[in-house]
Amino acid sequence: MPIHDQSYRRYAGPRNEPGSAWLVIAAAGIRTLLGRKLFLAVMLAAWGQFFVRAVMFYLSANFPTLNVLAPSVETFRQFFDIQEIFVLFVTVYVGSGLIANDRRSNALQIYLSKPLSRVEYVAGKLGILAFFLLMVTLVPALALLLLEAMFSASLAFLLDNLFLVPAIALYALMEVSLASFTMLALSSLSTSARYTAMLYAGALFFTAAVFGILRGATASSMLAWLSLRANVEQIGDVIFRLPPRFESPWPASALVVLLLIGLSALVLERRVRGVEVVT
Amino acid sequence: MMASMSRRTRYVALASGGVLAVGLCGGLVAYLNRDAAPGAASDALAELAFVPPHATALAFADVRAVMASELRERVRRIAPDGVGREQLERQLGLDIERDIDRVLVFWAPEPDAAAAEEDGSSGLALFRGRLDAERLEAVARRGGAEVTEEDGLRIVTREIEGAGALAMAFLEPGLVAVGELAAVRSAARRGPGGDGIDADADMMRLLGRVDDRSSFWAVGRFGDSGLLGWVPEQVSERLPPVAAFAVQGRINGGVSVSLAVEGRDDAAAQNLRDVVRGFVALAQLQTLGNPDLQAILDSLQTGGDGTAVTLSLRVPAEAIDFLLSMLASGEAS
Amino acid sequence: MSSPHEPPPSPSRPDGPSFLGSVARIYDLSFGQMLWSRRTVFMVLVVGGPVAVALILRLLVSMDLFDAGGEIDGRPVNIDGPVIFGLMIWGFYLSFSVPLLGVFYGTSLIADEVEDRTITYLFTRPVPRGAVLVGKYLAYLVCAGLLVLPSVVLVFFLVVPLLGGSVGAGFPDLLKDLALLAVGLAVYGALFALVGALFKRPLLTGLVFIFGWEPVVIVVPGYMKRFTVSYYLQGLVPHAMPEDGGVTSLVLRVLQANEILPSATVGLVGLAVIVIGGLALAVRLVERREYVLEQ
Amino acid sequence: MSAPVVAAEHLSKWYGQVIGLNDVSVEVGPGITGLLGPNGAGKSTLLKLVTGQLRPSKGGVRVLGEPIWGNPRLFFRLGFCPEQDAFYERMTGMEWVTALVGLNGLSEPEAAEAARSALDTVDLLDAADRKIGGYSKGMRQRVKLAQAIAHDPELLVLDEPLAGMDPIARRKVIRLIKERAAGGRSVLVSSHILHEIEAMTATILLMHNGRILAEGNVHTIRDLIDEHPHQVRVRASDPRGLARGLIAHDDVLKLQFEDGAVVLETDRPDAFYGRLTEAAATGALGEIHEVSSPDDNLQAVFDYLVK
Repeated sequence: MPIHDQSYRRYAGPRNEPGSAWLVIAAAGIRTLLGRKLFLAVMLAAWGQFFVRAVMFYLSANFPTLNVLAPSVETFRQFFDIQEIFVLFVTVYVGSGLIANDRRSNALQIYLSKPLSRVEYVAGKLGILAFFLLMVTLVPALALLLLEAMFSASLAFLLDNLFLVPAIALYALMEVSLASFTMLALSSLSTSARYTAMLYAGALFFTAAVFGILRGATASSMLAWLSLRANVEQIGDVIFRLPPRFESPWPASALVVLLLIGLSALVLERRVRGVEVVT
Repeated sequence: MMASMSRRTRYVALASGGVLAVGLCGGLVAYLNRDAAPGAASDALAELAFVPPHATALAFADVRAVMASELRERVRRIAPDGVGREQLERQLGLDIERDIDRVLVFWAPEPDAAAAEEDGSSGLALFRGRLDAERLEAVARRGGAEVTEEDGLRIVTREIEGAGALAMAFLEPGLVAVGELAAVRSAARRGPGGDGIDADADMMRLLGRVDDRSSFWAVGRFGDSGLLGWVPEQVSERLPPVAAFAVQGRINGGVSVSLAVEGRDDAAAQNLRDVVRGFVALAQLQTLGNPDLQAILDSLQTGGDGTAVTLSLRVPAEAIDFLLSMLASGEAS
Repeated sequence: MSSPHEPPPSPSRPDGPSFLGSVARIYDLSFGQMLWSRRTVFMVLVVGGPVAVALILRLLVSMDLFDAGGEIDGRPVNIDGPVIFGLMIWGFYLSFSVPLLGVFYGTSLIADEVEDRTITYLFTRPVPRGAVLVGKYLAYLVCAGLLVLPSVVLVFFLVVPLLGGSVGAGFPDLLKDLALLAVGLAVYGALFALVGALFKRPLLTGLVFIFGWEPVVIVVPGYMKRFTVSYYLQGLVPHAMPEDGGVTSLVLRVLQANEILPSATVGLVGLAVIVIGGLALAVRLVERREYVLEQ
Repeated sequence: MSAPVVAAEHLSKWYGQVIGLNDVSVEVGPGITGLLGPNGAGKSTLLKLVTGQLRPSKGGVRVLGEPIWGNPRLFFRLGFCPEQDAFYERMTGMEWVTALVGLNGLSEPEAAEAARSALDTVDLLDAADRKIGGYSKGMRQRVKLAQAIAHDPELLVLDEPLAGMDPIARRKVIRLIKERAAGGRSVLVSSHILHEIEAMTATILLMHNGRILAEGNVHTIRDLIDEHPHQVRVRASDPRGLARGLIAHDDVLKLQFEDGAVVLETDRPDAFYGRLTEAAATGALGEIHEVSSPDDNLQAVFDYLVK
């Protein structure tokens, strides 16, 4: 056998099942982020509200005079409202560089030259962002629900409002999917993490400002579907069985959210490729 | 510095500088011509040129805004007929609701006794709106008014029993003065070019306190020759020593009102503040158990420092309903 | 490499260009770069958005889909062109475009070139590093001003004449607004130039500042709000801010006397301190800092 | 020796825990000096310290008699061509060089003239009005060189200037560097390829692991490399048969067997590789699977010097 045929040899080691590679990417990304002090500080700040609410729950359960602090469905809805800003910070911090940095250093080609499908690559990256976003939404909210039952030593509130469990899950899932998909799609469009972060924050606040102006000028909130944030809030109210805060129909908001996720998936499909797509 | 810019960059810089320059020039021209422009209806201050410098009280109402407001609707539901509206329409052909954009009323007692005798009285109302001189004259004539012409100014007068002559004249297109004959003449003589209230620094300072966008406002001062001369002495003695006041408000579903009063000195102002606080506390006691009135009082804010005392409150729509219903039932009983 | 060339006139001028001369040259070099940077997309959005909204509003008015009155956050407002314009100045420019432009450009004055690894070319020339920062800051200011201010003028002419508003009467407000926005761009730019020189992840810090810190602290009573930019900007605002709602500016003025809002003088002094102090500190930091470029 | 153009004294630089440059004391004289060493040896760190982009962690460096950190005036006399392939891609070559040389205080026409002259020198005048983004790798290297020489500096510092150039451009750049030295200017140029440096100058600094291993004439150093035996590891189906066939010649000094492979030491690599290739082609000594060298030339001489 001539020498020039000898340069490449088959990998003979053990092999993971195809389809599990995304876990490797996600785990590596999560580990890297957990090693950063600044990021841990952001996460800690994001859990601030959880601790405050936990104390309030404890007080209301143990001191009848502090009954005003007792939780209600609105409490959990408000919890998510306040977490919104941390969802933004985490999305920007974690998500902006996920694909952009790989594109910048040409690592995307290297990834995709491995036995790894594009879907797995995207799933791995999504996993990193979704993990941390769920850590600041779903996990603390469910933990609060659990704490309430433990502090009051009764399942009464939980059983009365059993729908809260699926509502929290559904809301967190929607918020997290929207944030992760759109951020990842933006990240795949650029080679600069900073620029991606700007685009994301810009889009979020720009749509909110447009809605704010039109709301002021038309004296009606029929145009709430224009704002990314208002859409999430509007659907959230419906999920939590509260009166919607805007006049616009909530299915319009749901449609916008679904369209955005679909559009982001489409962008990812086009942009995450081994070779540059020249358009 | 511009030499090294690429052509593209230069175009952008020129285009954006051009937009800025054209916009600023256009705005400046509009600003300088705003009095001359016939359609400059929203400029509240144009009528001030007809107000003499010694005026002691001015009041203004944005009729169009008030008429378009929900409050008006509510009032109409309870009191269908505008008070005095028919009378004015019958006698002078003015329909407040349709024709008038805004009204400025002032009170300017002549400091000079001789002049006062000549002029008789010195209050005048200026109406700005879509007014047709010929139609108004025709209507007024039918109502028994006479039309005379003095120095090119056509004056419609009508004697009213016990109140002297009510006169009306077009000071300029779209601007009608209504008042006693002498006051109308005096305003016409002054004209838009003469010494108006804007020469009176004291009054202009008061006017400066007023927001341009208020639906209505009124300012007044209590100088030696001012309102104090007009208020009976027994009353003025008991009034706290107030130098001037400004009240203004906005109308929509509800009404937001704010009042600013200037005391003669710091001590007087402090005294006034105490009086107001006492009043508020008393009112709070009185309205316990009535959530509508309570809401009004909750919105009530007092403040001010030095010689100023301020008070603002907002009357929400529900409270107005409540007040109106009280009024209606009071009339009925 | 072709024929041996005549050496250019010897440029060895031992004293070199002055600080201001260097600033001017860096400005010259950076202006075009900045205008055509990848942020242009973002700029177009920020600047074109309000104009588009203004056009939509005109359309709505011409189609009579408009109530000349309504409520904003429970406060009644008589809506006419000038009110909408004030709303847009506040909602779009002052609380959105200007801080965001300040953050995005201010934090990347130097960071952009570090990220692109082109900073070497500027730092190995006989210009003080501080002049690089200041020159780029000026380029940002002119660039952002050339885009934001004409957009405001367009919005003014599109929106103010609506519903009985008068362009002439609103003109002084326009001038004040333009000045206010220029000041805002200068202040936020200088502040975030400092943040960019100070922190490793300036963008996140900047976003936390404008969307986390400012809106929260500004409503906290006490002295905390003095650590925000909007506190000082409020002192210069000709339009009542939404917090002041439809209530008259009379109340606003009395509040100012009570130092709930700063006076225009306090506002101007505070802003000047932020601009000069921020830039001076940023210059110091840039002069002393090493930039290790990723390979 | 005349006054040194660069003088480092106990110069050290570390990045956090990583040492980039370790207690270097060296003087660089006028003329061309080559800075030679493998990747990661500390060449770039040294050049960044010399051009004032980094501040020494310890010790000091003087350029043309003055300290360089925080002394921008020195850049009137200094030109630097960095290693990274980074540009204002949207500018044309002419705009870019003009703008940069303008920072030296030249007026607009002076700067344009200097830029034109420099672009002519690097043979880029034809492409001067094209955007840098559209340049080939070699052109980008040359335009980078043009901005470094446009103000005719006394000392030119070049970090890997020949990387990515085709052989013709490489020859031209080497000639350009030599011409500058002949014109009385000094050049400090880094490379990890010995023969590139050899083509430019006989004076070199040899760096490894953040230290200067040797300085002086290149021929002396080349001799060291030749004296030092070269190791070659050959994996073959029949290592012993292969060894028998190769050892017959006297350029093989030593051999040693590993599992399925033989490691040989030779003092004349050229001749040895010739025979090995022949043997592989004819198959006379059995199948050869893989040939590798545990030490390339430079590494070997470094090891030798470090020992």
